Amino acid sequence: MIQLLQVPIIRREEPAPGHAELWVQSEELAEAKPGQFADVVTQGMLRRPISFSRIDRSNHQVALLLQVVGEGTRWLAAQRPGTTLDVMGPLGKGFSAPDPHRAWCVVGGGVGIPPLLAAVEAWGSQLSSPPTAILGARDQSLILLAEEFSASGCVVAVATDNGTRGHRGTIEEPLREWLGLHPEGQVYACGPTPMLKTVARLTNGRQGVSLALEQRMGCGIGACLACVIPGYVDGAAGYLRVCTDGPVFRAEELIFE
Amino acid sequence: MIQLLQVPIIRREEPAPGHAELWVQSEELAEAKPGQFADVVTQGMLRRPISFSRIDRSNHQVALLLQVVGEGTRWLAAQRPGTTLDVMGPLGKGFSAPDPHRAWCVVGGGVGIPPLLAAVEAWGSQLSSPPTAILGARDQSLILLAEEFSASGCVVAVATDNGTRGHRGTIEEPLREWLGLHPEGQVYACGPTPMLKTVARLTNGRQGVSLALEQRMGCGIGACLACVIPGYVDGAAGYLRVCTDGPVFRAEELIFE
Amino acid sequence: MNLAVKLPRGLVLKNPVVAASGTFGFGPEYRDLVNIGRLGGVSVKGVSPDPWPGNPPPRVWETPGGLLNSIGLQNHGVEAFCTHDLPYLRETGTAVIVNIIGHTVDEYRRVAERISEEPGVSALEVNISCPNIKHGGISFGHDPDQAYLVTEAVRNATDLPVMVKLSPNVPNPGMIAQAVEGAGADMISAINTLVGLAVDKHRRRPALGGITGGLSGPAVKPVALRVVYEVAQQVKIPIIGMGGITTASDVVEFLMVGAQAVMVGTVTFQYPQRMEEIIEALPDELLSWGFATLDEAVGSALPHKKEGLPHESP
Amino acid sequence: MNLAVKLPRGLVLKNPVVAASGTFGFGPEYRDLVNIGRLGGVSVKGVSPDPWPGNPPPRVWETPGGLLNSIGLQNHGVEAFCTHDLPYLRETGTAVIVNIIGHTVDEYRRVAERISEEPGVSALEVNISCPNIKHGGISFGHDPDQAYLVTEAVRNATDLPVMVKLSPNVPNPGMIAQAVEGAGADMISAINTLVGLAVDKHRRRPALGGITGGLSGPAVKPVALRVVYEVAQQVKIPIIGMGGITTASDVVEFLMVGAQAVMVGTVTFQYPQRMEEIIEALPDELLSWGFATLDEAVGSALPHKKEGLPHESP
Ligand SMILES: Cc1cc2nc3c(=O)[nH]c(=O)nc-3n(C[C@H](O)[C@H](O)[C@H](O)COP(=O)(O)OP(=O)(O)OC[C@H]3O[C@@H](n4cnc5c(N)ncnc54)[C@H](O)[C@@H]3O)c2cc1C
Ligand SMILES: Cc1cc2nc3c(=O)[nH]c(=O)nc-3n(C[C@H](O)[C@H](O)[C@H](O)COP(=O)(O)OP(=O)(O)OC[C@H]3O[C@@H](n4cnc5c(N)ncnc54)[C@H](O)[C@@H]3O)c2cc1C
Ligand SMILES: Cc1cc2nc3c(=O)[nH]c(=O)nc-3n(C[C@H](O)[C@H](O)[C@H](O)COP(=O)(O)O)c2cc1C
Ligand SMILES: Cc1cc2nc3c(=O)[nH]c(=O)nc-3n(C[C@H](O)[C@H](O)[C@H](O)COP(=O)(O)O)c2cc1C
Ligand code: FES
Ligand code: FES
Repeated sequence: MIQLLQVPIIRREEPAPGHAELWVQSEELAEAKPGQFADVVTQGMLRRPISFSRIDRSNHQVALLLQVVGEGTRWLAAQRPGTTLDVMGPLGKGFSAPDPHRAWCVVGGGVGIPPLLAAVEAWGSQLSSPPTAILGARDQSLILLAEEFSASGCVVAVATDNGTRGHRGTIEEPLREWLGLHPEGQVYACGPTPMLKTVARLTNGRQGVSLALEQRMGCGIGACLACVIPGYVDGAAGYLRVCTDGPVFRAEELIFE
Repeated sequence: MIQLLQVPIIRREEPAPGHAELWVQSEELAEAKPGQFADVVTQGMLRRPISFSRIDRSNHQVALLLQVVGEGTRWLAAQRPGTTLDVMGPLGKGFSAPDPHRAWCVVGGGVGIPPLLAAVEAWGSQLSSPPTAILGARDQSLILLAEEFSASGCVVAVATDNGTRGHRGTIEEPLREWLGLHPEGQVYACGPTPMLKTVARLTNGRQGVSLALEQRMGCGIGACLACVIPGYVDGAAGYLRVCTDGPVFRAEELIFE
Repeated sequence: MNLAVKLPRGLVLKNPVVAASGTFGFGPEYRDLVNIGRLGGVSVKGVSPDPWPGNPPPRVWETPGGLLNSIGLQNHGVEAFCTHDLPYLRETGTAVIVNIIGHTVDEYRRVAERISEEPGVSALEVNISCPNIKHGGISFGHDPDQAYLVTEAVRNATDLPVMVKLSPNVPNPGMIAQAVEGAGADMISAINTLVGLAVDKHRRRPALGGITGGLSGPAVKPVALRVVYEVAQQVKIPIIGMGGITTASDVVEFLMVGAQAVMVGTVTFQYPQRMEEIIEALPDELLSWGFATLDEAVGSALPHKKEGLPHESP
Repeated sequence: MNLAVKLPRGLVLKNPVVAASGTFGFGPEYRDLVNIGRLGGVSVKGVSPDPWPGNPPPRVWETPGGLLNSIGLQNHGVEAFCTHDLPYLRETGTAVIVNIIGHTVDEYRRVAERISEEPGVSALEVNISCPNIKHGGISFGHDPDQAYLVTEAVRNATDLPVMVKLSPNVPNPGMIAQAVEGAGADMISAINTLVGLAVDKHRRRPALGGITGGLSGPAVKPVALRVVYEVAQQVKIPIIGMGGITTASDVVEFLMVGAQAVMVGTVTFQYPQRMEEIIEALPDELLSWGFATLDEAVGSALPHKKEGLPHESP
């Protein structure tokens, strides 16, 4: 159930320059599914949506991994253990558990990577074959959580725009290759819109492709209709709400211009 | 000269409940005359005007004594030594030195008291007879700086609305008495408008009555015409600016409705 | 303290704090977080006769002290509203105010008629800020004649209490208020959003998909108070004030300039329980300013406190 | 980067940052704190043919993200201005823009004529937000016909460049802009303040002595950007944008929606040197958004970047 919570920060890490991962203690948030998010009060007028990068149900802890892009995330990243955050959550529809009998690939870019780690940690070990994680970033320093994906049993492929680590270029090449090798494979992706567009294009028509989207939000709970993206509503073109219809959508629900 | 200054807080005292006195180090501000003020950046849109309660020219220090009445003064009162304040000053026309050969009485109410201490510290010892300080407040706990006035050689008379210290009532009685005893006496007053009105009424026509006023300000330096009060401009009724024509006015310049 | 507000045609709010249209959805969305029955009322998001698709995203953008939105009045139409949302709302025990929209006078009439067939609706709120497609897209709310015609059509279509919501984007909102009062409106609500724009410097274009948007939140409070202050002196019907309210202290300000009740919008996004907190805090807040009753506060900052406003008992 | 702005009738600003009228006095007040010669220009506080007393205090009140003022256009009249203030200003080396006000068309004409006799004035800015006492006190700026008449009278009274300052308190500022363009205005400045009100709960009355006041500061920036964006598409003459600017980043936003230069007001009270800091920061700010020149930024967020605007060389 969605709740308004005051949750203490218990640990803070800096997984990459300009990023912070805040662990908070909360039984309620630890009920979240991978792909769900929290909506956090900062100094701004609106809350800030941040996905769960870790969900530790047994210890009642979750983590929020965020990149500093503006005032709100700057404020959040500066918070230290001991501070209490005003959080609404867990919000949205998360990922569904992957089909354990089919190959599984997660494709993440930038701060789209963290929720995929939560997914891999939840379901990776239940699969018949180890999942693949294709992680993209501009520079090697911005590849988030690669070690954690390995530790969760993933085969990790990295793509950097500048070639400083792994494949030089976007995730397109590694993904195309993986799709070729796994015609029945399922893909979960989260990251910048151009990346998601690429994933949608490459997987066109395939079953089991889940994309997690971002959009500017007002209420976070489906009331204001701010957070929409173009998609199919009862079969016709219309608008879907990222906060409640998503943020995770099946690729075939979406319309990319 | 008016300057924009970054001045460090070097000492902080709490002279009364809900009040703070902040000592700052500044050669430029220490050039101020009693009755002048500083305009201080807080969290609000506008600076906050605060008079100098002490001016220690030799040590390059001044103090600002403020009462917490809203957000800006709350923020200011919470600042601690080591913090730097963004201050514009010294601003306004201060008090003129009193005529050393005539009796002198300062009449202060609430946070009108502090600038009178600066005046007494500057000029009290140069007078042929010790000055009198009539200090008014709602309750004895809010009588500011009485000991400091005594230490500066003043005869101190206190009036409290609730009679918890000195005369029960306003400063009217003690002042009327003093005026009766000193027909040539000069009066400097600072405090709430009703008090200043009383002083103007009791001293009606007398020479050497100086009143320090407050008004909401925009620029603090005479440009915006926000801080006006009714008075005589070139002999005709008009508006005077508290920030630059004042805050100290001769009683005969002012029009009290 | 008794916080109940009696309004025309038997409309009673259990307290003066109503959820503003567009910020509380169509009713059920906030059910997990808000005790809806505790609110004075809920004004639902604008409902049109047929579904409206709304504007392309992004639809919200933060501004200093404010929020711009260009939702574009997306809604699934009056039928879907009556089927999906109203059944929940009418069980909550709050006053249900249905905000209605249209592109023509006739569209307003149609929604009003349809809603009036349903039980459990407490009042209609006519959002006259919609573009009038038969008059070159000029907002109904910017022209006293068009505002009159819409109000009259709704008035004739329903026996429900009718409030008309004013746009602040006119030099003289009082003139519009008088027009709708003349056309039979029972109440005024004010203000709707100010028209604004934000720039997305990265994309070198207006930030919102709908180009311009409606400005709400604390930034607009002074404009809202001014409109209520002026209108309160120009009409006899009660006013529901809104615009930038975030605290019980803000509510007192709106009451003092003549509002009988208020609506609370933007702040709900950040603090969904703020309306309940305000209701909780209001009696003490009123007392702290020397008001022993809600009524004493109403209009107390007007040049002449209004004489007892006409209202029936429920 | 060359920041000079060429405007009609030979008006050249050394950079696009001008002190807004009413926030920089009549010229000399900020001399201790601001290097006035560094500014693109200074628009002085409104000057009327005879002295105006202004409104009773208090005259300013803070609001969320904004400032309300009801100075009431106090000024000592055009003669005193020419004698006391102008001599200082014309030595500063900045463009001197004289903001003029009146209660009748004829009063505007009189100030314009008198100012035109003086050397060292760079332009007139016509504040048409004054109440028109011959037309029931309705603002000249709220009626295209009256705005036309004032502009025409000023145009005929002077050879100086004339800019007309728009009120945002109308549904369609572009209509007023077109009227004054038709009457011969060389430029538009926008926006003046929004009408607002604050409540003094202690005294149970409107906070400002003048009852209502003009809202300025960051709170109004979205409204200002919207007005500039709309007007830029409806007139051919250049626009000087303003409303809530506090940083070089804000300036870029106004340029992108079509302003050729900007004015900076309210923030000066808190940070008198902010205009100079903005001028300092502007080249890097422009570069950071991919603009190699000032001109490239102008209008870059408009649907179709405007063709080269008509301007003469100095
Ligand atoms: C469902 C969801 C999950 C997200 N998960 C993460 C995450 O795990 N880690 C992370 O670093 N970021 C995540 N984001 C993006 C994050 O919400 C924004 O970076 C953040 O809101 C920016 O706030 P700001 O004040 O720093 O930036 P500003 O640009 O100053 O914010 C201004 C406004 O724009 C909104 N905004 C700006 N960028 C975005 C964006 N990309 N998406 C939605 N709203 C935006 C802000 O919420 C705010 O209302 C997620 C977004 C969504 C919608
Ligand atoms: C020349 C002068 C000297 C002053 N000296 C002192 C002093 O030595 N000690 C002291 O405690 N106070 C002094 N004051 C009053 C002090 O400026 C206000 O108490 C303070 O500005 C309140 O700010 P706030 O944010 O706490 O209150 P708020 O009420 O939140 O302030 C809102 C706005 O109102 C203005 N304002 C509120 N009260 C006053 C007031 N009485 N006078 C002027 N503006 C006001 C604020 O500056 C601000 O712009 C002086 C005022 C003036 C004009
Ligand atoms: C996201 C959003 C959507 C809105 N939608 C509507 C609407 O559908 N109908 C309407 O009359 N007003 C609508 N409004 C205006 C609000 O009801 C209210 O008039 C305005 O926001 C001012 O109040 P506030 O500052 O408390 O938000 C909307 C406001 C927001 C922020
Ligand atoms: C205290 C004050 C006085 C003003 N006086 C005038 C004036 O005399 N003439 C005028 O055209 N505009 C006047 N204005 C409006 C400003 O010039 C400007 O249009 C407005 O404040 C918006 O800009 P800002 O948000 O940067 O302040 C005044 C504004 C303020 C705050
Ligand atoms: S953010 Fe309000 S509906 Fe999604
Ligand atoms: S505060 Fe601006 S003139 Fe005094």
